[in-house]
Amino acid sequence: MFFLDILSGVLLLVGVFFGFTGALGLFRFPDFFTRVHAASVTESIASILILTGLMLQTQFDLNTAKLIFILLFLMITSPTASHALAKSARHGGLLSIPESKKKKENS
Amino acid sequence: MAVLIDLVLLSMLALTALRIIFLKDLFAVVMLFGIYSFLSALIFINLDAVDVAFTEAAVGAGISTVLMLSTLALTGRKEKESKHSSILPFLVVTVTGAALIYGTIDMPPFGDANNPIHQHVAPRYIEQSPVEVGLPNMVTSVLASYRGFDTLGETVVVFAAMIGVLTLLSVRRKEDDEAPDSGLKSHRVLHVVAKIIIPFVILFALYVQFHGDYGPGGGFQAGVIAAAAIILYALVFGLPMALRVISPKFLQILAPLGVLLYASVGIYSMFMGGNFLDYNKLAHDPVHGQHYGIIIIELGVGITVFAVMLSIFYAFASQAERRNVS
Amino acid sequence: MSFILDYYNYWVVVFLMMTGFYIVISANNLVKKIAGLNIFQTSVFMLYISMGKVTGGTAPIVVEGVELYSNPLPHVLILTAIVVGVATTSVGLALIIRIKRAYGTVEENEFKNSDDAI
Amino acid sequence: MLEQHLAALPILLPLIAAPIVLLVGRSSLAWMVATLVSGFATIAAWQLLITCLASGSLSYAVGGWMAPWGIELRIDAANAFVLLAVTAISTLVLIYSKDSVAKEIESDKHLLFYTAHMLCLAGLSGILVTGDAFNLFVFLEISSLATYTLVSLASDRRCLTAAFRYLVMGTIGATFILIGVGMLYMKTGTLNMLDLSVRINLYESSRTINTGLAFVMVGVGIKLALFPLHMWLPPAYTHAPSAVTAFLASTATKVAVYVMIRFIFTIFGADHVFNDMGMDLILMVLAVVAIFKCSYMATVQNNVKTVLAFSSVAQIGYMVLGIALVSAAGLMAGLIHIFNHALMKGALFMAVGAVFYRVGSVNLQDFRGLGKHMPWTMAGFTLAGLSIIGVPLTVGFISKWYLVSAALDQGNWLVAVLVLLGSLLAVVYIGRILEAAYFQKLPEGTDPEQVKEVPYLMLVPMWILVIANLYFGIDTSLTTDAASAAAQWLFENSQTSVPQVMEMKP
Repeated sequence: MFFLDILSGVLLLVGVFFGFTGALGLFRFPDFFTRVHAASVTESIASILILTGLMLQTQFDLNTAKLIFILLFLMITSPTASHALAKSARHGGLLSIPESKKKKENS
Repeated sequence: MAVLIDLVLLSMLALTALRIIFLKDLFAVVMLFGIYSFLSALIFINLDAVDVAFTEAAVGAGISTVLMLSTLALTGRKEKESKHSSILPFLVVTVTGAALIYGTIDMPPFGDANNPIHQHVAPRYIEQSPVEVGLPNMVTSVLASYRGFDTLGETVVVFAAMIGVLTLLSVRRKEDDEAPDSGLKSHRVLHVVAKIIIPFVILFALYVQFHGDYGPGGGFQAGVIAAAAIILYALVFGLPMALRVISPKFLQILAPLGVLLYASVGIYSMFMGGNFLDYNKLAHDPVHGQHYGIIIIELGVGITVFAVMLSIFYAFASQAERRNVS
Repeated sequence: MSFILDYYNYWVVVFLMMTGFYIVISANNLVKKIAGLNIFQTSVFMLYISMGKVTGGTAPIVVEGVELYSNPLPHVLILTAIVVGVATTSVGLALIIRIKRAYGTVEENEFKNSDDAI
Repeated sequence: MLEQHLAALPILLPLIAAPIVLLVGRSSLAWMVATLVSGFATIAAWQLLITCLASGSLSYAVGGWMAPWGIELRIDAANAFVLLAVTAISTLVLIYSKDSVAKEIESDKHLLFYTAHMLCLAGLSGILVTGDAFNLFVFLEISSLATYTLVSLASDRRCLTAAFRYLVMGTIGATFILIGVGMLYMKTGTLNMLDLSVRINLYESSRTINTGLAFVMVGVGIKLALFPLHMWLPPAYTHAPSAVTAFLASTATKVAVYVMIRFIFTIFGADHVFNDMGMDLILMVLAVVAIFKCSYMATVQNNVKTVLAFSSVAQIGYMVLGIALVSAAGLMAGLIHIFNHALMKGALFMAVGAVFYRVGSVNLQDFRGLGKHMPWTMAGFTLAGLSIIGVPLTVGFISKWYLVSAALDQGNWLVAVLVLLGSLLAVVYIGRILEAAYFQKLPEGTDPEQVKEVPYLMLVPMWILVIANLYFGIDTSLTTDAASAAAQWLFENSQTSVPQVMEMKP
């Protein structure tokens, strides 16, 4: 069991690290699209790592199954949400920084 | 460790609340309010109130935020600068806060098992309810049986909210309006994902409804989740489609029926010789009677909450539609 | 130190309550008022849940081998209160939509001016 | 079976009727169901009052769980008395509302109106009957939500802002009550009112309990429109539909006064609240200021509904004054005034609603010449108005009489004089309206054919209340018996600190 605990600890720590970088990116990146990108990509990997780490902490019973379900749903919903956000922004006419620069030069 | 988590969460809450005061962008205010609700749900979990956390996440962060956003869509997202002074409110708040702090000094210490509230009344719920009511989840036992009258009142409050909202905003259903421009029409990905997810959400609602006796959950949470599934459908495929699936008229019949289902359990127990809502009289074995009673009233709560939440959403969303058309 | 550990939770909760209360009475925009009202109420819920906690206890769902449970009664009360809160919120927001339609604004001082006193 | 469940009936009947009313689908049918149910609730309340006068108090354990574990309904003379007033007024208002609502509210909202009315009645009865402090909060919210709905049903847009202000203030009040009850619960571990009073008395003095008391008082103060917290009331009463105003003005604030009495006398104990905390002085000052400030405000208003709304705040001052005198006689005067004021304001607002029905607005100048064209309505208004002033042979006189004599009992000359001076202001604001009605001509350009007497369904309930105003002003045995029994019961149990110690074994 000791080995599993270590592994789970490592997974959790790495997951937290990714979560943290995602939050940092959300604050530091210059425009909307890069921010969404930072948040969504790191969120996916962080949730995989953290939930796997948690699974290793269980007794491999019903709780593990529940965690697997949560992971599955997160894998489906969170990229979809990011996609919808970015697409709506695009439809709403929001431009990324290089594009708006180009537009400025053209006009 | 729990104290540390508690401290971190509480300071995040304080920051969120303070930020809200000074924000002028109402969209951000509402999003921060959603975050506030989620954070408090986390605190509730940390303080062992899993049922409450569940409800707060579903209601505070879910339904309330959705309703506020749809209001913002109609009222505009900027708060205007106002010149009136904020000294008087600040004074009122300081005095009230000082009174509360004064009151805390004599409070029983946080988390001490010898506090009066852990010594009186509650021990019976903890020790006897698994025997008397026969359910492992004490919160459900107390909610549905010992304080079942409160829960009836709660269901009626929800019903009253529907009456209020329907009085103020009427849902208009336009049959001839065939190709509505609402919904996220071009979002193919969303359509596919929503179609996959919605059945599972409804399944989960049923699980929460009937598993509430054994784990966190119950009629209220289940009703909100089921309503959320239909709300998701309405958001992705457009309100007219959702209105076609479940019509507002149907919901207006469903909601009172849920209340009546709850009350009829009480009336039935009166005919069986007990007091109102005395589930012991519902079957020969009192514990079985409790079981039947709780399942039926939770179903009543679930039905009412589902119908009410959905019709409130319909009412709000159809206002936005109306504005889009005009 | 133990004094602080015993009460810090209540103090923070009081601070949160007062923040919410301040938003309610000072905000000029009605939507913000309702958001403040919700924050106020949510903080009161935290007061109740805090008092139900027993250090070292677990959630009040019977598990074999666990003796110490937190108090279920405050949880029940707050479940009810949350529902009451959302009911009030929805009616309040519906009123705001109607006010917007009738007055064209949701800023308190603006529609106050557009009617006679009272 | 009915006797056994008598205590629960006043809540259950309207509570179950509310969803049924929504389901019946037709306005006239809904009206009939609502009126009948309200009538049955009145009969139940009457039975309860008789039972309580004969045998003290009744207790009903909902769900079969004994207090303090379950929720207990507890009825004594005090709440049975107020309950009778509330249910009776509700029935009369419902009879009255058939025509009034048809005129003032769009036809597709009639069902919602009757449902909301039933919910409001259920909430008010619940507040009165319950013996559990948290259950009281739940019913308070039912009645409040229904009230916001009812107020916002009017066609004037100003009802919306009035309802919103009411909603914000009401929710703040309810949340304050929630905080206060939470603090009591924290110190005692119980929510049952009797159990609370026993356990509060175990503490000599506790800051937490005192703060809890302060918060409950402020919260209830908002709900009953105690003087500086009354600002929500005049707009709400002015812009609500007439039938709604008639119902709310004569019940909602009265129930809040009852809650205050219950918290002071049953839960905290009069001794603690008044002697240790000095609340009597605060309440007395606020009450006296309310009487004068709001009576004065009433004299300068143009809208007659606003006049009566400010008058309501002033009259609440008299009730609170009775409580603040800290004697059984004062409490009795307060309780009598709760009942009597319900009769007066019910009749007055019904008369004003009748004027609105014919004339279409209720400003002072619209009352000109109505004495001739709507004789019955204005005669009713006059009699009820005299009652507000406190003319002998009306109930207003009885209230003032008991209040003044309670003040004199304590040698409190100042209060007695102030009460009488307050009545003079009532002469002014009622007099202005009567002057317009009887000594001025119908304004030019109004068709006299249009301005005629209202339908019987509106006149009859109004006149029942007017006659009740006179009857209870002459034969006071019922009101004084009930009120003095209630006051004695509350006061003695509150003095001896431990009412009936309940069996605490599981």
